[in-house]
Amino acid sequence: MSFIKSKTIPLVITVIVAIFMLLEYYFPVPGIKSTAKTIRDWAVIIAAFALGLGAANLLRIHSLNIQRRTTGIWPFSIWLIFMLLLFFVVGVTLSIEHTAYKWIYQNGYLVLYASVFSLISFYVITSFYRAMSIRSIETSILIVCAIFAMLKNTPAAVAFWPGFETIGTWLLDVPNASVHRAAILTAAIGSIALSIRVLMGRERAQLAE
Amino acid sequence: MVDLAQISGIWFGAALNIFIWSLVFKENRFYRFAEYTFIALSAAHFSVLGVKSILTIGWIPLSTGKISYIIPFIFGFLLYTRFSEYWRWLSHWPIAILVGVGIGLGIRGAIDIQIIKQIRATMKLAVFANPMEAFNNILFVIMLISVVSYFIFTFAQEGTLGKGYNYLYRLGRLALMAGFGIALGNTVAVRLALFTSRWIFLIKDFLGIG
Amino acid sequence: MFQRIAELITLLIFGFVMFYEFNRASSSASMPSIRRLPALDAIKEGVGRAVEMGRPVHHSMGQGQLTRNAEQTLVSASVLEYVAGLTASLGADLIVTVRHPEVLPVAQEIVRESYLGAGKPEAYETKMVRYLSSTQWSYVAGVMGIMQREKVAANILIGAFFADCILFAEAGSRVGAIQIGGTAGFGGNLAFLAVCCDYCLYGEEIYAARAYLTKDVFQIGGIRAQDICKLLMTGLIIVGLLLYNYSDWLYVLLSM
Amino acid sequence: MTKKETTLKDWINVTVILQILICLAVAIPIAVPIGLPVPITEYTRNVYNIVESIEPGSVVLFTNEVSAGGWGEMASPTTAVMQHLFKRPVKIVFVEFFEDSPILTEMALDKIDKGDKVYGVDYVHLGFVPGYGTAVAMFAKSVWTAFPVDYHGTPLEELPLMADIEDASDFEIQIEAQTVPAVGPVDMLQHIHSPYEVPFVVIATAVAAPGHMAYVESGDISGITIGVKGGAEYEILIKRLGAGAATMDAMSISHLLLIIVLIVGNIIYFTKRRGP
Repeated sequence: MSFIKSKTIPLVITVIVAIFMLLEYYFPVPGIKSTAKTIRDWAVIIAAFALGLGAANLLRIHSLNIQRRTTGIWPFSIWLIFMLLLFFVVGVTLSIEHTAYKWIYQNGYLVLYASVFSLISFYVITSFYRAMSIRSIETSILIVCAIFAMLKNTPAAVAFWPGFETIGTWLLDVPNASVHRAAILTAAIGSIALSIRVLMGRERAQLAE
Repeated sequence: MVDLAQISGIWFGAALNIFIWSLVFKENRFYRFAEYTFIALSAAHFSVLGVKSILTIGWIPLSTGKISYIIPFIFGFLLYTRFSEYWRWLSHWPIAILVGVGIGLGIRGAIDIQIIKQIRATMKLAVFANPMEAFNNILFVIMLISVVSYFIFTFAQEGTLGKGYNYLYRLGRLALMAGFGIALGNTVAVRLALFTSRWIFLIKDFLGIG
Repeated sequence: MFQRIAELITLLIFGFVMFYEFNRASSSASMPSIRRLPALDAIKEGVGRAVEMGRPVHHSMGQGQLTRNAEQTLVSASVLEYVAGLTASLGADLIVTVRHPEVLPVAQEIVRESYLGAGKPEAYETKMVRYLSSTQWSYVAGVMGIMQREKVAANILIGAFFADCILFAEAGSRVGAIQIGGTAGFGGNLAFLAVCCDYCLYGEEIYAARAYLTKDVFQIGGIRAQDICKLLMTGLIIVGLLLYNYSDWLYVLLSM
Repeated sequence: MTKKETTLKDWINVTVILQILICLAVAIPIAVPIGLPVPITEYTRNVYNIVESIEPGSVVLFTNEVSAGGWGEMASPTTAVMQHLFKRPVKIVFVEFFEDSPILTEMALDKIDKGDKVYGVDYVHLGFVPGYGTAVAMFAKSVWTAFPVDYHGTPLEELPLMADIEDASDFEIQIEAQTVPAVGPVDMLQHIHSPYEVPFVVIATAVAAPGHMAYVESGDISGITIGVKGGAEYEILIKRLGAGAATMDAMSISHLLLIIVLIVGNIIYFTKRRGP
């Protein structure tokens, strides 16, 4: 029993599944390909089942809030649970093509999505004002490069002096492309190395070890 | 003709938009309302999509005779064993499948595009072309190597070799900062573009100016 | 087909180097030390400060899934093990926020086991690990709300982050939290993280986190293997560059 | 609960002033357009030339992975490139690999002038297939497996355009608009461009563009338009002004504001440090 319960079996499963993904790519034989595709479909289904865990966690935390009457939050928790259940029931029973679902999707979800995303602009300007914590020649390079990159994106500035465009494009094509390529290369090596460590059973964070 | 659904939608949307933006002054009840609405809507939306994909990818093949599709259903339910103290070890198994797929696909994707193609492209830079291009290409290679050396962790930094490495490391840091600056400057444009589109919504659609 | 073979050979070389270094790590007594990563040292300071101020520590699992950006999510999980161990032993409150539901059981398990391991199972609470819906921006909205309401003292953002990182980092600095960031994705997002955070891990540095935090010989062997691969690559680039510019036949071969 | 007294001084500080300034810098030019000049960059012109030189009669694959939140920036370039395609004698297949995107494609299709192009014969909208990168690979291998029906539920057998299309090699060129991290150019390069040798053009956001430059430089990405500015330029090239051109004033002024803030912020920092 202790063997079945141990963390060896999950590791073996991980390795087998990963090897199938790799075999499919390097040795695309029909049998392997169809097996790998089936496994990927399974993964999508399992991930979909996990959504239930998420919803359960939300409901649990917010019903705790309501039970304990957490100051300033519990009425909102009621609202959250209400909206969650309402939107879910509408979506499942009436389908997501229904007008009611679409109305709340477009005027609620999409608007909130864009509003939160656009909050960034407020923070960009304050972070620019406070600028950097590392104060040195490095920061100066960063600031100068940022200014030239921004000037390139300012249509009026480029119309004023086309040289801003040339400098900005050169920065993008040479130093930027170079640094990015180096970063892509090293990060890829890091991620492959980490993946190999997982497959060797040396990195088992997913099993809480 | 005034379309009630559309008008009410714009008012609802504008209110939520302003509630969210009120966070920049202070966390407040209106923000909290919008935040909780958003979490509820998005969790519900994804749950609906999840139910749909379980039906289309899982249930339909299963009901048409692909018995093997019973397996993901079993593994899916195993996720829920974590609520039982005795059976919770079983919940590691479905996670193991997901991690296996993620790791496998990750390795696969990284090598060609992120490593081989990038190395090949760097090798193909002309170093003896016309002076301007040669300068650019040599600068490109030097910056690339210095940034790579910044990411070397375990080699001793002593002796002549270590001294050389230290110079490269420092150059790499500077190059990295230049890269950050350029990326930062370029990022600003997209953030502002999004912000601008919200203002177009507020000014043109909601207030009707312009 | 030729291309796939080249990829496979690259992968096998990597695998071989890793394997060799692991073996060497288990046999030799002295392993090289890792260059200092101040961001990871700062975690302890952050948790300590949270204890002093009686305010919670926030750890984000990032925007990565288990099937996509899996490596970065696992890095975040490794760091969480360390953070949860610290909060358990030092007695700080911990808030872990999760975007993707399949990451939720992983995070819960890690926190639970860490509190068990520290001998304080009673300190573990359900509401420590919170799922905040699957959309990128609703997750952000939720995290910002939590940070400001609960006045977090330390904010640990290591994992897969995208455009959202500036919002996390700025919301954190509003409440005066120590911010420790890091993500492997490069570009403007990492740049903002670097600017807004007190400490930041750039790009590949995050993959060294586990080795650095655990000081485990095998892990350090793994990092060493990574370094060797990078040196091999640099060598390859230089040799290729010279040959390409000097010799005609390689020019033809590479232009194919 | 004790209520804390909030005075005017608590509210008005540098942060708030800056945030009001950025709002004004954007809002005023939108309400009152100024008409600052917009020069055209090489990247945008290059994409224009690529679209202009597609062989008449060939099929273009247009993939859209823009999220709802990203549409603000991407509406202008995406619509402009689509409009250009509709002006040319080519056939177009629209596909999405991200769940938000099909609605956005439809919104863009509603806005543009389709000329005499007929649905099903000259263009087709296949819709969304879940699975991100995996779905891209499946689509590239067999279009018909990935999509038994199109976005509107019509079986592919009933669409004459789809009769000639089997896998990704049947497309002359791929154009992709993308904002989401989940799926994007890397997947396309890996599953479509590299195995099937389909030329690849990207409509990128300004934030993603620097990351793509390494691929542009290595030739894997043949053309790229960058952000809303690229969109405004493209609108000028195809002589059909739209959302992009309208935001350019706001972009100019807010960028200049940010540059000033960055400089002033640093000067203040240095003088403070020098001071007592």
